[in-house]
Amino acid sequence: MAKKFVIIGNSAAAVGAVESLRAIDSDAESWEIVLISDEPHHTYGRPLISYLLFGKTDEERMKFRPDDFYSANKITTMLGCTVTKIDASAKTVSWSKDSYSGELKYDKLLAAIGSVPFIPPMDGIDTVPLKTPFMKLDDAKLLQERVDADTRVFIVGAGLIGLKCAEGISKLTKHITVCDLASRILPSILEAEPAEIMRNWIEGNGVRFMLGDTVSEFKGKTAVMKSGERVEFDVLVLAVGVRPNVALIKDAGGEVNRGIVTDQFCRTSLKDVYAAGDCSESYDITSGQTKILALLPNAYAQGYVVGRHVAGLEDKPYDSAIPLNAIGFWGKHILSAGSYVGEKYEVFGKDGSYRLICREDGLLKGFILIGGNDVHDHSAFDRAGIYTNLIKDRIPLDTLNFEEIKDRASLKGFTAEARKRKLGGVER
Amino acid sequence: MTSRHIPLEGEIRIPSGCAISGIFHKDGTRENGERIIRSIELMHDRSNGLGGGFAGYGIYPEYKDYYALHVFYLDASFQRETEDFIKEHFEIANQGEIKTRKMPEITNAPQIWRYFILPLKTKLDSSELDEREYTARCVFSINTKFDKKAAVFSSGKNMGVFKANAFPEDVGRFYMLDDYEGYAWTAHGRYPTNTPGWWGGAHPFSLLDYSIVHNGEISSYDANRRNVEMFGYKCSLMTDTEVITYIFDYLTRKEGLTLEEACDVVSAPFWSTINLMPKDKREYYTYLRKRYHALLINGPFSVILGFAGGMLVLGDRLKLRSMVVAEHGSTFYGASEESAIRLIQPELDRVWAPDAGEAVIARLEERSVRA
Amino acid sequence: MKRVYVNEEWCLGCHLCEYHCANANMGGVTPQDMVRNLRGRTIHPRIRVEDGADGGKINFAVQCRHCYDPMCVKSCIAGALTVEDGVVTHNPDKCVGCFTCVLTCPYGCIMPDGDGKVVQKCELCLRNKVGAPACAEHCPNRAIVYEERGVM
Amino acid sequence: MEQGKIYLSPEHEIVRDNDKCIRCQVCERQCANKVHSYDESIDKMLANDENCVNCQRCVSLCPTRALKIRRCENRFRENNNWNETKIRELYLQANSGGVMLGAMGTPLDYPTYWDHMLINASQVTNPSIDPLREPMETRTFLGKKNQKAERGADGRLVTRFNSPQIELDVPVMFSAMSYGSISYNAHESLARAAAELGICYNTGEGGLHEDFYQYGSNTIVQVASGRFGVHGEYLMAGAAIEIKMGQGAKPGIGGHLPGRKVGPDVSRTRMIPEGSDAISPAPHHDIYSIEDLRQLVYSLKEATAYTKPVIVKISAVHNVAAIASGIARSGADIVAIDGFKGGTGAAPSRIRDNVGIPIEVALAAVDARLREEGIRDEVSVVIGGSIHSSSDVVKAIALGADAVYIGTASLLALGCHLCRSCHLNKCNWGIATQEPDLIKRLNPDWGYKRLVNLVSAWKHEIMEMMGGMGINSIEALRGNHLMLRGVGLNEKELEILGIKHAGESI
Repeated sequence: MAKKFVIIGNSAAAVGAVESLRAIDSDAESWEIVLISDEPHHTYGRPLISYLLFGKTDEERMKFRPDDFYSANKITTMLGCTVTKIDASAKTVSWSKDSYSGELKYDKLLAAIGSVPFIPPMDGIDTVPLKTPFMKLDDAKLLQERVDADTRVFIVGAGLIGLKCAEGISKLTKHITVCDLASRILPSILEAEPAEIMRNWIEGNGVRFMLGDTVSEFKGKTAVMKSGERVEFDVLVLAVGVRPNVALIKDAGGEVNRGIVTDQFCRTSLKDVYAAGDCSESYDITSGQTKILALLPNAYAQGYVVGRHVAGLEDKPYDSAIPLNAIGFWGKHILSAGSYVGEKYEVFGKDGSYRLICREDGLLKGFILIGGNDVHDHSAFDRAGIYTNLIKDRIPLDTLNFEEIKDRASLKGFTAEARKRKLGGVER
Repeated sequence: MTSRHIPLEGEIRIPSGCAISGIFHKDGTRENGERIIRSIELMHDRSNGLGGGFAGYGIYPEYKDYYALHVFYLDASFQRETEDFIKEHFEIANQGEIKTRKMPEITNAPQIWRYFILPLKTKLDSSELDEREYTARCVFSINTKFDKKAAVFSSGKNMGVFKANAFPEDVGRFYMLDDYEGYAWTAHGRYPTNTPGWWGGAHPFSLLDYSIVHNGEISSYDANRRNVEMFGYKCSLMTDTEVITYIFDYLTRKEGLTLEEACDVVSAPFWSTINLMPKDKREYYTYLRKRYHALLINGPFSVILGFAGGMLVLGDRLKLRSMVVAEHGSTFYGASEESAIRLIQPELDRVWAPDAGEAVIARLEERSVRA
Repeated sequence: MKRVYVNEEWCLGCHLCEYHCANANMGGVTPQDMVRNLRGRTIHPRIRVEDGADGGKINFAVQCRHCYDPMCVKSCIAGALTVEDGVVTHNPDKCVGCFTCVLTCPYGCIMPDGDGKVVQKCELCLRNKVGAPACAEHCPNRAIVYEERGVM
Repeated sequence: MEQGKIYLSPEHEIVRDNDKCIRCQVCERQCANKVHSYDESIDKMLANDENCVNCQRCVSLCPTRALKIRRCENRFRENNNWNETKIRELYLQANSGGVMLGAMGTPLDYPTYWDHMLINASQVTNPSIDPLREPMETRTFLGKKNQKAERGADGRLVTRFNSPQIELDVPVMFSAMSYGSISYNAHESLARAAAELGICYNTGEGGLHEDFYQYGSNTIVQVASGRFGVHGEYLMAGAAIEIKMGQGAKPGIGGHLPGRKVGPDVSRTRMIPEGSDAISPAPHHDIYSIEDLRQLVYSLKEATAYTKPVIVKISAVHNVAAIASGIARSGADIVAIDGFKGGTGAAPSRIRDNVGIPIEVALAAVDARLREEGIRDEVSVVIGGSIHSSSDVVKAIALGADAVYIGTASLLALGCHLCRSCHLNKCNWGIATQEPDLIKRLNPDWGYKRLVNLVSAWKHEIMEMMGGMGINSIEALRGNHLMLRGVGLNEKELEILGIKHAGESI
């Protein structure tokens, strides 16, 4: 009889686990899969919520996998069910939905439970009539409903989430203010100067920034800033940050740092319990540090490793995680990867583009590529994956002519032999 | 008004369809020409009256050591000149007109003479040729020199060819072949497609004791002709039969091949067949095909080759012409159609159609050398 | 599965593949289509010729390798990239143009399309009117071939 | 020394349909003669007609078919006596003081006798043979066939062949084209095609590149007056050795490979210094007579232990029959005759266009002479010099050849467009060049397949024609003059060719 693999979560890590397990156990002979998620929706691309606002996609097209995903993969779904407790010794999870609740036994469990918004204590926050984080489809739908051309939107946090929200919502209203305690935007992915490039660009698209400033107190639809300035708004978006969702594992007695602690096969300290995605920590090979890499490609990759491990395969550990970001604002794209350490090669293009290449110990460690002001010219970040691959595969730069390709990614810097391998066959 | 000249054998190449038949007594028993006439007569529709003929072996026992020349004098005024030539080169033991019967079916008959001859010793010695080669060359000379006015149409020992421009059964009766007895007979009924026919062009064609009757039209003719002509032959009649005769003569008499080997040259197996053979056979056929490449015969033919003491039946390598052979006791038969054999010998021990390119040879048994 | 392979030894750097690719993916087949589709326009081919490797002597074309374990598919935030019968296929309707795939493709073979709103990639011309890779069909020197080679 | 400015309008002009041109610049990238260029300021492709040799590379590769090349319409005043070409060449010579050079075969309108001969077919009296159903043999052996039949002690025929032979699956070979005059890739294509087809190609006088020794059993190694690349291993490497006495395109003169074509590989293969001109003397300086030739033939046989047939190749000149007869008696196994329309990498145009005789009459004369002398089986006869098609092959075999050489036809199969500019080293098709970026334009992986296709197609056609004649083995066609009829030929021509006129019976 098939054993039971329970997945908590319904996003990239969960899908990765399903797809890798079903690639091996396609007829569900060995494993039954049960997927529990507190969101009632079909799996959707979580980062797509800003594009939904922007009008670039809709709920139907946002589906991360086709409609028959669950049936085709022989998954029992429990959508809209919140897991309340994991009992690792009894190997059960407790769940509730509305007034119902129950327990579910598992043989293996995956916690792909993502992150939760971080909202620091703020005076008068309860007086704000309309406020929301920007994490889930329902958050976007709320904004879609409540924002029109006259609505003044105030976004706290100039990170990825806040700014994507600003871009998305810019289709609905022109009255957008973003504040951040930090003096620059996108601190998690950009250094100061490229951040300045992006700030100018985003400001040029009608967003008002209040940097190095933060709310001291909310008074209904007014925010009183530390600087003394007052911001009138109708809708407040709280995008200060996110934290890994560790509560379930922590409560069950699993080891947790900032995120859930896992090994290279994404196993937690609890027996037969895995964790993958934004809730867990990853080892960043470019910095040598364990980090939260709350990024969709990494989440999927972790889930993929879990699925294979459940199936009994230990051939492909999760061991080449790096920070990866591809994000665009009003047509200007930032593609970045790795860590900005070591010897830096930096170019500020006349066209508004920016390029940072970081090398250390003969390896490529990281890069930032920002497109020019002509949104149709993609040459600044064209083929960036070639660099990413150099970082991920830790390819010694002395085995190729990196100088030839540092200003424009291409395969011609590789040796003829390497090209023959890449272009003459398929590498598994 | 001048009538258009219709070209004859030798002026143009003459292909033709035909009927052939042969009888051979391995024990040397002799029979007269009656049965061979009946056999060829049955296949009347395979010929069209433009040529018929016979060859008999063992028919001149009393002159068996002499070459028997049969000569047409189509223009009587050439007889003297021809006889002068013969006398110049040969000793004549006997000569006379060949007896014939007057028949309405036979018209325009030439003077037909027979000479039993032997080469003059002095001439032969000074020629430094062997007797057969010497005789053959003299025959060529007459046929070339007198260009269809006088034609030697038979030149072997103890054998003779009888032919005319008519249906074969009429030719047999015309020559009164029931008066001759031989251990072997071949016959030919001709269906030429582009000649009015003339006496010298009728078959069998012969050179010394080789006589050939042939049914077919070989497509390798000019390749074969131009090759044998390098070796002293002159294909004056431009018929297949002529060139086939010369090929056999060349391969056996000049190259020293056996008749079987000669057959393997002219009807060689295909390379695809040779490739599958055991090593020694493969080398044998490869050698023959490489060495005698120009003597491979292509196109449809079946032939009966008569020679002193034997008879050979051979078809082309694709078997494009009919040929049936049979045995009854020590008598061997071959004919274009089985009926032509059954008519004269209803009971047969064995009847079969030889494979493409397969040679069937009958020879006199050792103890029966009465011929 | 048949794939497009590139042999740089025979690539002439003529760039014909790019033009045929661009034409094919604009629905064109014939030379007349090419005139209509490409004349006076910047082309946006899915195969690209790299000129001047090894000191200027070597040229070669590159397009999607249709990886067995495609990074682009695994990283797509929108579920717009899928593997259909071995062909890494892109659904522009779902694509939001985040370019994560551009960032992850180790061959640099996914690129923004002409408008820059979504990406584009080689789909072996299986979904356009040509029906088989136009680059290989029109390569004058068989440097680009469409054939079965198995997995290295 | 050049004198003054020469005012000649270009021979060709590029016609570009700007409505079709998409400015892809493929023409520009593909033209080694730098005819095309893109002018960004007016967004147009421009053409420098003067440099155009009309090789058709740009026309062929233009994806929108926007290009054509036509003869320049500018004309000198009409004059049937002093025609355009004559005037032009005279101006050029007056300017340069040089010899006019040209490549490939003569472009002049001399009669092509192949086109005045028709082939026979069977009807009714003799069945035609269907090559799809019946065996149809084109296998050919080249070499002496004059061995006397011998019997061993057991009375059995000795079947060992004394004279070495070349075995061909089809009586077509690729004629001599040297490595140097044509590219490495062209050579590789020829070698691989010959191996797959079971025929031979010919190294020409440039030696044999070490990479191609593996195709030795399908290689004829040539020994020419320059003796380039000739050494013991080379002689042993091939299926046969060819002594080149003459070449149809340039009877009586030697050869000249310019130093710019002598790169490291060519230099090593030819055993001459890099960059040096490779000059082949007009005669072999050790052969001033037929008896000298005999010495060389036997020297080569000695050097190869009598295992390799020796071919002697001559140009078809007036006395060709007698010369061939002499060669047949010199110990050579094969005589190769190159007609005056044969190709070349470079020749003085006057010689190419005016010296020698057509191959058809040369072949007929040689074959007839050898037969008259009874020595046709002493040698095989191979002919070349403008064999255009399978029907030419059939006619050549019927006229008396054992096999044919094809040179120009094989280059056409590789993409040659007969621009006749081989001597410029700028072959846009990668054939007659040693420039690395041009050489790679000929991918031997498909080049050899095109050659295989060509010869296979010809073989099919040859078999069809043979079958039509009721012939199922090529030897029954060889010298079979009755399978040919002349059309539009006078009595003398028919007499020399040894064939009848159409309408005359068989």
